[in-house]
Amino acid sequence: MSIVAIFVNVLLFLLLAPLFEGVMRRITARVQSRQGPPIVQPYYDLFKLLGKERINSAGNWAFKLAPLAALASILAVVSLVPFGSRVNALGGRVDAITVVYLLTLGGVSVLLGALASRNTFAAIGASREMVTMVMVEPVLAMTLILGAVRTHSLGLGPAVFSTAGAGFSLSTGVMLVAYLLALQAFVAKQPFDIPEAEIEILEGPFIEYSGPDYGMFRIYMMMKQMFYAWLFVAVFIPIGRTGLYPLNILLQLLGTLVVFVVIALVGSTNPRLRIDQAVKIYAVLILIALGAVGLAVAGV
Amino acid sequence: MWLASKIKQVLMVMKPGVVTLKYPFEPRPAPENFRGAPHWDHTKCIGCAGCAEHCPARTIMVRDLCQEIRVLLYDGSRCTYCGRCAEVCPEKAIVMTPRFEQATDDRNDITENLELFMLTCQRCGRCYDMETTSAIDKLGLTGYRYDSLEARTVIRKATDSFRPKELEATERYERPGKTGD
Amino acid sequence: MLAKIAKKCFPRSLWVYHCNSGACNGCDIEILNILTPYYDVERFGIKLVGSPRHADVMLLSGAVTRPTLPLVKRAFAAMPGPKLVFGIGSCAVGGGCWFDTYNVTGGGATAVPVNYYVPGCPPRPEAIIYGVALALGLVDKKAAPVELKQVEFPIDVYERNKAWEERNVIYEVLNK
Amino acid sequence: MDAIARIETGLKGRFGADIKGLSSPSPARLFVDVDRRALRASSKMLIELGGRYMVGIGYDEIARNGTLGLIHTFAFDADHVAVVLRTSAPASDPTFDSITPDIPNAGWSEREYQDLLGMKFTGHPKPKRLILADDWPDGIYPLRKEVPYNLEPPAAEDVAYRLDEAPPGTTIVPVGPFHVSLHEPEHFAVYVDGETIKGCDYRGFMTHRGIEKLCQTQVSYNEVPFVAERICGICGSVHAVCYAQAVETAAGIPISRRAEYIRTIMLEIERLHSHLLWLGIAGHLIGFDTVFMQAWRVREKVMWLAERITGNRKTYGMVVIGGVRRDITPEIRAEIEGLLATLEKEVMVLKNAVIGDSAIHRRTKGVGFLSKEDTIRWSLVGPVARARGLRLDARKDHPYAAYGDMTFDVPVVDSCDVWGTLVVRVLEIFESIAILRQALAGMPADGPILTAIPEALPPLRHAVSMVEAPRGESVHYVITGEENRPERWRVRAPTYPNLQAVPAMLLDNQFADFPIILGQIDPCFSCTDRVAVVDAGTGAKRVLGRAELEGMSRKPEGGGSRS
Repeated sequence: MSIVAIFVNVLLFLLLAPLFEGVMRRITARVQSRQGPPIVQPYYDLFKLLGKERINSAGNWAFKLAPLAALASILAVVSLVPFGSRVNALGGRVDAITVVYLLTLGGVSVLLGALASRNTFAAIGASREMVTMVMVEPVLAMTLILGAVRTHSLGLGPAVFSTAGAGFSLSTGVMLVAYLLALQAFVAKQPFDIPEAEIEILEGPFIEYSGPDYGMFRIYMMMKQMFYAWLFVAVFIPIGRTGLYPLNILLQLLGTLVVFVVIALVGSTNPRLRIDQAVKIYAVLILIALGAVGLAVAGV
Repeated sequence: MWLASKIKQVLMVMKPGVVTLKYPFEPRPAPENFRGAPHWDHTKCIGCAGCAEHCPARTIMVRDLCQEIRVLLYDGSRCTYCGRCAEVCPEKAIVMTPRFEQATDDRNDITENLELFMLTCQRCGRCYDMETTSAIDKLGLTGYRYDSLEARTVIRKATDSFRPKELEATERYERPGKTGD
Repeated sequence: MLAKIAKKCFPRSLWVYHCNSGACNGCDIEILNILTPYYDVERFGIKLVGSPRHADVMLLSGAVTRPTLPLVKRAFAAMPGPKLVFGIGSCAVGGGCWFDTYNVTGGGATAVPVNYYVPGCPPRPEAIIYGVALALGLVDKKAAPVELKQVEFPIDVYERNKAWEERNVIYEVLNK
Repeated sequence: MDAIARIETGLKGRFGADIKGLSSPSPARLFVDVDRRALRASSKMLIELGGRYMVGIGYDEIARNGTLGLIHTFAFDADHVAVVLRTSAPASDPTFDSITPDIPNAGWSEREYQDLLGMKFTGHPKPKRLILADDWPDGIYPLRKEVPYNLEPPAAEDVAYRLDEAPPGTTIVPVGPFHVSLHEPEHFAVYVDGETIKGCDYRGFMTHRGIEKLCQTQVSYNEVPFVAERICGICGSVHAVCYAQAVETAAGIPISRRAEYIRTIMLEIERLHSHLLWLGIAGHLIGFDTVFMQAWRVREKVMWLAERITGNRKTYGMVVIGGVRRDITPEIRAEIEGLLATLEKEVMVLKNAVIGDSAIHRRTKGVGFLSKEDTIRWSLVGPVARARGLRLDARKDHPYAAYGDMTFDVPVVDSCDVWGTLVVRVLEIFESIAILRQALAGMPADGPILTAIPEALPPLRHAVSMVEAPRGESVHYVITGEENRPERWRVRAPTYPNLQAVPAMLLDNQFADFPIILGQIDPCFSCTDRVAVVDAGTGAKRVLGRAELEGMSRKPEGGGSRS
C-alpha cells in the first residue's frame, strides 16, 4: 500500500501545483480589480511551452542538464514526503536531512543553469539566488530539526508531524512565526521574488531557457511552492490526522489552498525588496529560528 | 502597523471590485465625433487634391490616368487619423467615421481607391486654392500630380519631368471593379 | 499527441514580447494599457514577458529606425518556435508620418514578416484587443478595401496597347 | 525691463566690440547677436548673471549668406526673461569654441550639430557621435539644405559605437534596447561591481526619426502641429502648443482668449493623465504591480474624457496655428467637472495608499540622490528639480496661454531623491485639478476659437517659446521660412537635460534600483533621443564591439553570448 502512496504523492503534486498557481494568479488579479486569467491557465502555459522549439543558445551540457536536475530533485522530495500523514515506502528509509539536501539540490541546479547560460542577467540572477538559498534554507532545516529534537527522532514522519506528535509548545510557536515570515521567501513571491525579478533582470536565471526547458523550470517552481505551503500545514497545523487516508489528503490540500490565498494577498500588496534589504530580514529570521531550536533543546 | 496598512490597502482596492469590460464579446463603440478611418464620398469629391496636399503623413496620392480620369488612392497604412483631410476638403466629401476596429492581416484592406471623372469641370471655382490656379488648368494630360500608386509615395512632380522608365512602372493600373452606386 | 495538445494550447496562452523600434511610445502605453483592469488581456492568457526566449508573439511598435533594424531582426531570430508578429500603430504598419526620412527604414514589414497589423495612432486598446481576437479567431475581419468609380466611362481608356494610341489622335498632339 | 537692461549693460560692458546687435521684440525676450570669438565668454557671463542654459540650435544659411548659424538660449527664471545668443560661422570653416566646459548641459547640443550640420567645437570634452546611426557614413550632414530628406546612404563598414571604458573590477550589464523597464529602444551599459552601480554609458538615438528635417522640407505650417504631437506619445499636445506659440509670436498672430483657455485646459488634462501614468509606472518599476493597476484604472477615465472632447485618446489634434480646432461645449464642460470630482476622491485614496506605505518608503527613500548644487549645475527641469529644492515652473516663470491669471502653488520638496519626485508629482495632480476648475470658471463665454492666418507668414523671424510639460520645461525654437513651411524648427524636450544627470544619480546605487532611478525623471526617449555619458572615472581601456550592444538577443544554435 505504501508503494502506491508514492505515486499518489507524485501525481497529486504534479497535477495540483499548476492549479494552485492559477488560484494565486486569480487572487492577485482580483486584488488589482481585474478579471484575471482562468484558473487552468498555468496548464495552458505549460503545454504550450512543451510544444515550443528549444533554442540551445549556450550549447554546453550543463545548460541542457540543469532543468532536468531541478525537476528530478523536486520530484524526489515530493515522492518522499509523508503526504496525508502516512509515511510511504520510500519515506521510511530516509530522514529529514535528505529532504533538506534534495531541496538545496534543486536550488543548485537552477544556479548551474543560470551560470551555464553565460548571460550577464542570468549571472546576477544566479548571485541573488545563491544569497537567498544560503540565507533561507537554514530556516527550513531548523523547522525539521526542531521537529526532530522534540520527537527525539530524525525520521521523516515524526520530524514533520512534530506538533501532532509532541503537542504545541513555545518553541513551535516561535518557529511558526519564523516560518510564516520566511514563507514568502521560500515561495519566491513578491516581496522576496528577487532572483526572478521580472523588471530588472528579466526572469533572472531563466532568461536563456525557452520551450520545454523553461516549462520544466516553471513546473519545478510551482511544485516547490506547493511543497512549502503543504509543509507549513503539515508541521504547524494538526489537521489531516484522521485515520482515513483520502480524508487526510483532502484536509491538507484545503490547508494548502488557504496558505496559497495568504501568500497571494501578501504578494500583491508589497513592492519587491532589494537583495541587501532582504538579506537583513533573512538574518533576523535565522536568529528567530535558532531561538526556537534553542528553546526546543531546553525542552520548553 | 505594517500589517494594518496592508490590510487597509487590500480592502481599499477591493471596493471598486472587478471592472474588466467584456470587450470583444460586448461592443464598445467609439464616441460620435471620434476620429476613426476617413471615408471619401465619391459623389461629392471634385478631385481637387486639397486633402493630398495637406496630409501630414502623405498617405493620399493623386494620379491622372488621362484627360478625363483622375485616380485618388488613400493608403491607410500610414494614416495617423488626425482629421486634417476632412477639415480641408472644400466639398466636405471626407468624413472621419468612428470605425476603429481596423485590424487586418493584409495592408490593402485599409485603402480607398477613388476614380473621379474630371471632364465635366465647369471652373465653378469651389475647388481648393482656386485663386492661384484651378484644378483643371493644372490637369493637362501630363498631369500636375503624378504620385506613384505602386510605390505608395507622394512625388509632387508633373509627368513631363518623369523619365520614361518611371512611367512604365505605373502602367499596371487595374480599374476598380464595381461602379459607384 | 502532446504536439496536438500543445498546438491547441498555443492560442490560449500567448506570451508577448514588446519591441519598440523607434515609436513615440503612444502605442507602448496602449500596449501596457490593455493589461490594466478595464481591458485586462490576461483573461485570454496573454502575459508580458521580458526575454525573447520565452515569447510567442512579438509586439512591434514604431517605425523601424536605422539603428534598430538589425536589433529587431536579432530579437525576432531569438524567439523560439511557433511565433507571431503584431504591428501595432501606424508607425509599425506603414512607417507613420516619417516613413521615408533619412533615419527611418519604413514600417515593421521592412524588418520582420508581420502577421497582423493594428492601425491607429495610437490604436484604441479595444482596437488592439480586436487585433488579438482576430488572431485568436474569436472575431472576423471588418476592414475591406473600398473601390469606387464616379462613372462607368463609355470608351475603355485602359487598353494601353499600340492600336489604342494610333486610334486616339490626341496622344500624337501631346507627345511631341 | 530692469532685468533686460541689466543684462544689456553687462554684455555691452565686457564685449562692446563683438556685439553686433541687441533687440528685444517683447518684454520677456532679448536677442543678442555676437561674434563667434566672444561666444564662450558671453555664455559664461550669462550663466554668472543667473541664467539657466536651455538649448542650442544650429541652422544652415549657406544658400543665403554662406554661413552656419548657431544659437544658444538662456532662461532667467526669476526675472521671467529668455535671452537668445546668436552667432554664425562661414560654411568653409564652421568651428566654434565649445561652451561645454563651463556649461555641462550644452554638451549634447554641440555634439548634435557636430553630427547633423558638420560644425566643429574646439575643447569639447567628448566629441563622440550622438544622433546618427553607427553605420551612417561620415561627411553627410542631414540638416544641411542640399541633402534630400529621404536620403538613405549605404551603411559604412560595421563600425561599432565605442562605449566608454568600464571602471576596473566592474562587469558590463547591457540594459539592452528592448528591456521591459525601458519601453523604448535605448541602450545603457551599466558598469556593475557586484550589485552596486559604478558608472553607466548610454547610447541612445534609436528613436531619432528626422522630424526636424521632415518639417523643414515636406510638411507645411499647419500640418507641423500634427507631426509635433506625435514626437511623444504622452506629452503630445505640449509640443503642439509650444510650436504653435513659437510660430504665433514669430509671425505676430494674436489668438483669441478663449482659444488660450482651451489650450490651457488640454495641457492640464494631459498633465493629469501623464502624472497618473508615471505613478503607475513607478509602482511597476519597484515591483508593486497593484499600484500600477490601480493608478491606471483611475487614469482610464481621463483618457475616455479626452476621447470624447478631442476624438482621440492621446493625440488630441486640437492645436493649429491661430487657435484651436474644437470647442469646449457646455455638456463637455459638465463632464469635465464631474470627472474632476471623482478623480479627486480616487487620487486621494491612491495618495494615502502610496505615501503612507512603509514598504515603498524603503524602496524609494535615499535612492537616486543628487544634490541641489548638482541639479543647478546640470540645469535640470521639472519635478526632478522641484524634488531637489528648486522652484522651477515655466507656468509661473514664463507664463503662456491662460496661465497668467491662474493661481496655483508649485509643490517643492528638498529630499533630493526618488521619494521627492513621487511626492511632487502626486501633489501636482491636485494642483492640476485646481487649475482646471479655475480655467473652466474663467473661460470667456464666447469668442472665436480660431483666427484666420494672413496670406503668408513673414519669413526669417526668430522666436523661442517654453511650455511646462509634465516632465519639465519643453523649449521650441522656430525660424519662419517661405513656401508655407518653417525654415528651422528645434524641439528640446524636458528629458533632454534630465537624462544627462541620470548617470550621476546612478552612482553607488544598487543595480536593482536602476529602473526606478531612471524612471524618476519619467524618461521620454522619443522626445529626447539624446545621449548621456558619465565620466566613469579611471579604468583600463576595453573596447566593446557591436555584439555587446545586443546582449539581450542572440543568434540561436550555439550563438553564445559574450558577457
